[in-house]
Amino acid sequence: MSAVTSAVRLPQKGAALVFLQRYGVYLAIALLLLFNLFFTPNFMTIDNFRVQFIQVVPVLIVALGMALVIGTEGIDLSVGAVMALSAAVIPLYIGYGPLPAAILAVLAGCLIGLANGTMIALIGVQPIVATLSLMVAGRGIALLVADEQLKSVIDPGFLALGRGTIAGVPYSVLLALVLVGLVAVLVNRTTFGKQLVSIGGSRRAAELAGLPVKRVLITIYILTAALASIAGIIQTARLSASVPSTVGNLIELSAITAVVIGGTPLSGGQVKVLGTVAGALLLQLIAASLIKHNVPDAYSQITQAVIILLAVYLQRGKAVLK
Amino acid sequence: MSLALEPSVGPATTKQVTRERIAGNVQRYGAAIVLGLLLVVGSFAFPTFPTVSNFTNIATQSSFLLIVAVGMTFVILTGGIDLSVGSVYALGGILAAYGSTWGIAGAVLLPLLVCGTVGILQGLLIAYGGMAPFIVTLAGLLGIRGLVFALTNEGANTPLIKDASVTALGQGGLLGLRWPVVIAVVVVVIGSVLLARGRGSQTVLAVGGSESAAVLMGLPVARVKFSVYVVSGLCAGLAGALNAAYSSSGVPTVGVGLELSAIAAVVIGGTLLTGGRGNLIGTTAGVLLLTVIQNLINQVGSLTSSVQAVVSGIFLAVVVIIQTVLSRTQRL
Amino acid sequence: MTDQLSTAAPAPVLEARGVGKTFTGVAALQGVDFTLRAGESLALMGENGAGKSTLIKVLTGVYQPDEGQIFLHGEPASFAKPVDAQHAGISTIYQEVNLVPLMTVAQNIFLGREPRNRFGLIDFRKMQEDARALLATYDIHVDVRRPLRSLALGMQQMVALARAVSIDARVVIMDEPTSSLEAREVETLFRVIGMLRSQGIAIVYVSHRMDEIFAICETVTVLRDGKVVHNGRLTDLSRVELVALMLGRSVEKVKRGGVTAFGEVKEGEGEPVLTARDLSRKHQISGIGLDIRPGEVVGLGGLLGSGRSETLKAMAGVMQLDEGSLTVDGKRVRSGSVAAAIKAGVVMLPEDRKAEGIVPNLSIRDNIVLAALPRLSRAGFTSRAKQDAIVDVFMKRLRIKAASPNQVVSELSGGNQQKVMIARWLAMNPKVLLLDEPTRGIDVGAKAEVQALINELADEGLAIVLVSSELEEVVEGSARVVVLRDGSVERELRGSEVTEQHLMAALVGENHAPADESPAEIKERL
Amino acid sequence: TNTGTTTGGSGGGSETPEGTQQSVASSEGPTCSIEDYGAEKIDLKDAVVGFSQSEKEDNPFRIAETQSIKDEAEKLGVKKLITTNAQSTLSKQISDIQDMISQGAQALIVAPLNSDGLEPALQAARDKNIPVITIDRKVNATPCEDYVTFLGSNFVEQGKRAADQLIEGTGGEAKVAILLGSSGNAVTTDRTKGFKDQVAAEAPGIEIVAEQTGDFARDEGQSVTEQLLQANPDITAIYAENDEMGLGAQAAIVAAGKTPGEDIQIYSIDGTRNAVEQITAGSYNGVIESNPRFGPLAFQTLVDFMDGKPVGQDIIIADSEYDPSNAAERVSSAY
Ligand SMILES: Nc1ncnc2c1ncn2[C@@H]1O[C@H](COP(=O)(O)OP(=O)(O)OP(=O)(O)O)[C@@H](O)[C@H]1O
Ligand SMILES: Nc1ncnc2c1ncn2[C@@H]1O[C@H](COP(=O)(O)OP(=O)(O)OP(=O)(O)O)[C@@H](O)[C@H]1O
Ligand SMILES: [Mg+2]
Ligand SMILES: [Mg+2]
Repeated sequence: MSAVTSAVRLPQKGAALVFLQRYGVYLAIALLLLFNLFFTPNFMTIDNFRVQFIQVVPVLIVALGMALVIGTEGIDLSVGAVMALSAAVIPLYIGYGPLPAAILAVLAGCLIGLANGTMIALIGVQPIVATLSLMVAGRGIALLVADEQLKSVIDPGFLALGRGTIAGVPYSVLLALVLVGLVAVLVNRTTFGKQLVSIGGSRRAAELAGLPVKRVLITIYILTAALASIAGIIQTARLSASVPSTVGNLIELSAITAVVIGGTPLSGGQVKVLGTVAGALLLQLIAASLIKHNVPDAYSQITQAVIILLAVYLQRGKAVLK
Repeated sequence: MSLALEPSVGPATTKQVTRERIAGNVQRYGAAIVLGLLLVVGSFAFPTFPTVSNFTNIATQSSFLLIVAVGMTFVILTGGIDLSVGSVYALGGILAAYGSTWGIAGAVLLPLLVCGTVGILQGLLIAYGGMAPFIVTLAGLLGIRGLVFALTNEGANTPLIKDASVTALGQGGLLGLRWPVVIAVVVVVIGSVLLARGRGSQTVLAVGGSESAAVLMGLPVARVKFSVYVVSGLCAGLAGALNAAYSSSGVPTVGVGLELSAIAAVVIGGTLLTGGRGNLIGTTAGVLLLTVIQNLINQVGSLTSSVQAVVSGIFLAVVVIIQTVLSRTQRL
Repeated sequence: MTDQLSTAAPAPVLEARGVGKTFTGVAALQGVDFTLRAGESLALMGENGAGKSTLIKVLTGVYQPDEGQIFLHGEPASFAKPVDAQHAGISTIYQEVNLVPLMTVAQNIFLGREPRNRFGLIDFRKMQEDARALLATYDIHVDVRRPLRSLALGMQQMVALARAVSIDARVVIMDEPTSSLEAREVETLFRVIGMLRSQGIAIVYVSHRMDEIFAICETVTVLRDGKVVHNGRLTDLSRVELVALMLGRSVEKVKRGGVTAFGEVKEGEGEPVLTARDLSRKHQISGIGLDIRPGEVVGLGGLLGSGRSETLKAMAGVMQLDEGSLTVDGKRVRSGSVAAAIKAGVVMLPEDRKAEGIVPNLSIRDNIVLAALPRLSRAGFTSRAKQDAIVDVFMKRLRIKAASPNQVVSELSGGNQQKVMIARWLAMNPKVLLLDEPTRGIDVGAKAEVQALINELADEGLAIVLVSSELEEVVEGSARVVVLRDGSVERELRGSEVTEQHLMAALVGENHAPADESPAEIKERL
Repeated sequence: TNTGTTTGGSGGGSETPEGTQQSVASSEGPTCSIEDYGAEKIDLKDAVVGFSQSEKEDNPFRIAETQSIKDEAEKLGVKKLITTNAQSTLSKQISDIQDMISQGAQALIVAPLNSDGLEPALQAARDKNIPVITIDRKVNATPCEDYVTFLGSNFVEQGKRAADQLIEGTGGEAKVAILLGSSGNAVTTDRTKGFKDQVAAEAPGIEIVAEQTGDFARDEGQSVTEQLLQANPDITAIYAENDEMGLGAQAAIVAAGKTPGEDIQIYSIDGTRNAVEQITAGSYNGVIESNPRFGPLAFQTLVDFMDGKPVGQDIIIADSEYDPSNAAERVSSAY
């Protein structure tokens, strides 16, 4: 169905609109910054930006994976559960040191990715239900692994991931930057990246071109799970506690929103890595602005909804027709 | 000689057609088949399962989700999605409670009016504004829940329903079935007739099957896309109102995560998420499957919430896998 | 010329004046004047990418013109949506089949105007009967309850045609309706067109097949690079002149080319590179055996639905086989795996470009290198330089008309998309090339080039299987022709037997064609 | 420790340390007897008892609560205890209760998810005259008619006591940020009301500069606090409506380079071991307990009820509190 995009196009737009379409998110970010510059005390400080960057990291990393999945015309609702599972695994193995624990946590997360990928690529289950079932089961497994307990993690080496900095830049932010770079290279510079968007663009054509469609799909769900696991690890380090019950709750919605606001269409066939970063930042800034102005929850939700609609409205036309 | 001029239709065409038809039915009723199996297994495993009171419970519990899922089926058939139904459901409940001061008419019409308007707004943005359904209705999910909290003083107030005729709408019934069940059945029947043979039903399928083809064929694509979101808003509002009548109060926190249950039910029921194919019998079976799974977990009666989550997740996976494999026979 | 016409001619039904349409960077139409008169049948001609489809889409409300004005019966008209044009009595068959694959044949035909019973509900029984009856008038006998996608592409196109002409219209526009039809369907189509014309319905006809144009059209409008370069009666032009107008070259230059651009064809020698034995799949093909030698072009003949496409798909690993074996250079190839087939050197150009060929959102470059990518990469990293080298070669060799290799492939004209597909497979350096309708939708110039290319590739030692619904192409291009019927091999034509007469006779199941019958006569009988 | 982790909470395990038992603070007012309610007398030993938990057992409070019910049922030798979990979904709680009734439950202990909306479930119990004991959250219905009795804390009172602690700790001068629980949750509403009313009444010097929801979750509490501290660097105290958010706030304070407990004081409600330990460590200021161990009291009430004794319709339990003076000695009673 995605193959028909060409047949119907929205009417051509003026240059200003084309600009808005392409740079809608960035414009929204700029406007929000401007607003905060004038109306929010203590906003334009380094410390504040450090806080914003630290907070955006988990959503951003999850959104990177989500962008890959969406690029194949899929979706992954289980990312929050994967974060919970990796968080749950950390305290079990932290005695062996932070690195082995982190590796095992990522591996555990990847198992969920493998299950997703198998159901979707080999059996042909629709991604939204396949990952929904693992979203439900995954968090349950995480809680069982954690013995339904919340555990404090006090290994200093591990906590450094949440708190340490290099030249004022937190480790977690650096790690996120590296991951952004890796994903960008993966998407734009590798065979795998091209195969990914081809599958999203036309799965049938990709199959007939002899691409290893199933392998690529499974790998992508595993990658997404790996990224979510890393987000879970970072979150655990930041909280200095493994909280499988709440970590990553509803993060799938934030991640999908970030990806879509960033200009990646849900119909697949494209992955916008930088746009995804911008989308995540925009969500973070919206949340920060609302909290700092002490907007009550009810109105804060309404405002978020309106801003998201506006940001996407600006760039509509890009991803409209399936 | 004239025989040779008949088009060459390949060997065994009629057999193939029969096969396709059987496979089509298996897919159409895949969820119902799995449901049947589950009912049989459940009946053998738990003596307290196959009782009239239990089945009545299952019916009542399913009715609200079913009404929501009917609207969702229409949306998904066009290749769209409606994430706002959970919030609209809560809104419908609150408004039914507020409206109940004007009796049953107020309790039903106020939610339908407002939730229909929500559907209209979303439909406008999607069908005429060219925005992606996912984002519009995600904003609806957030914004409407915000509205619900704003209407109830951050959720602190729960408007109650005192009018007896309104509570009777939730609690009373016909032939041993509660009104919500009766209404859900009516909604499914009307929906099925509309979907199978109603004006615009073919356009719904065509839009989901190939939107650009539908546009080029001159079908009223925008109007149909718009309509399904209105239908979904109305269904979610109606379900919310009935639920409020059932529980005599408009609780601001109900319906969280309802959209996922509804989507799951629709997809398990054999509707393609990309649109173009599906039916309400499947959706009904999908809803019942979800409820029966929960019911069976409760029959065990000693699982902790984590184990319950694992069991229901795996159950869901197994069900969709079976459903997918059954329907795969039809792939060309 | 135009003046002469207008004196006696009936009033124009549909007109365009000064129409311009620019896509990002590409001027698809510039100052186009176009006139269609009642009862006229007009050929719209031009190279791939000349702007024919764009003009049609502007005329029917799919696109809004950037400049210029459309007139309907002399009144200014503007169609915001295709449906407006339909209501105004303009019915269109677009270049790519635009029906809904999941819905049944009957549903597709009556979409938007379903018959209803007295309760206002759709009357499916009547719908199916009407559909069956309608198709029967065009000699199409399919189960109208089947989903459209289960039909072969040509059959789908006939359904689209039936739908279009069954709408009460004053103007019927057909954008390459015959590209996947073979002779018999084309005959049917012509009959339909004759009926339409006798009812005074005006027709716009786009095709790259010269025969057809001269057979059914009176007037012609020629587009080149988005501009109208000629307007007039078709009888005033010779074929060569028309081609010259389209290509913008001198008549002499064009004359040097023949009917088809195939040179001498010869049967391959030596060991077969590909051996297929007993290829079978329930309900589709049974017991098909083929030997293809290096350097030869083997044609596959057959009527619509005879299983030609299926045979190619079986050999390309697209289709899982129930039985049978495929060996390439003596090595057995696993069935049902495209990757295995490609690895063995067997590649296929699929028939349905839109659904199975292009990846619409990717650039021309990415589409061309899609299959070859692993070879053009080091350790999984793509090399732009290596890609550009290949892309460059093929864009030049196949004369792909595009703003740049970065242009998104879905923005290309149909013919150019086809060339991109061919380039994708040539870039693989295959041993066996399976071509399913390779010249479908390709303009005369490019067609000649593709045909010459097929020749050239065979000369270079490539083994080629050619499926084409144009008999001429099969006969002139192939050294021998294997004729399929009902999914199994009916006959093989070799050497002097490779003529249109024999082929046509074999198609309908006569083993020995009377030598004295001309193709035209056989066509007549059909 | 060398493993790098500490385990919070005993999970309400089988060993119930002395002094953790719930005690009744007040039970004045009307009572309810089995005749008043109209139930059938049963012996718990051959009875099926149903327990409907409201939220997932993924936090110390819920774990301890469910465990305590299970332990007590076992101790009393109840024939069958059916447990269900509504997973924060109101309609599921209604179904759970109905399901348990059709499975033959003869008495029900319900931890309501919400004060309103359980009507159909209570109605189903009423139809079969099954006694319902509600714990920890009160439903808006008529005791001894729609249900037998309510056992639990007074959440408004908890908020008020937290305010008292905070007023004392800060000397009545502070800029306070409130970390609210989930929106639409009665507990949130009550704990906010108790706190704000008390502050308004008792401490004019205390200014509430922000109130934002942290959804009862640690990570949310941490993120929100980080934002608030940036926007209002002069915050001197935090009132968190549960311990988890308080602990999140603590981490945020550390990250902001301030000393929790000193630069910024933290008060919260629940009494989980993690929070109480922080008081002993000096980086947390006060915790009001909300005792989850309802098992003994709930079953005692049920037994009394079945024995024909009148039981209070509104049994409020005594919650203790932790502050730097008693935390070290009483940390073992935290859950
Ligand atoms: N949606 C689009 N976006 C950008 N460019 C387009 C688009 N559609 C067509 N074009 C360009 O406009 C030109 C005319 O294309 P058109 O499809 O009208 O050609 P055509 O004459 O129908 O060719 P063919 O015979 O191959 O079908 C081509 O250069 C094509 O690349
Ligand atoms: N008239 C018809 N009625 C029903 N099914 C048909 C008809 N024609 C073709 N088919 C279906 O199409 C398939 C065979 O088509 P196939 O593509 O192999 O034919 P082909 O010889 O390649 O013709 P073409 O080149 O036009 O596609 C079969 O699966 C057959 O069922
Ligand atoms: Mg064209
Ligand atoms: Mg074919």
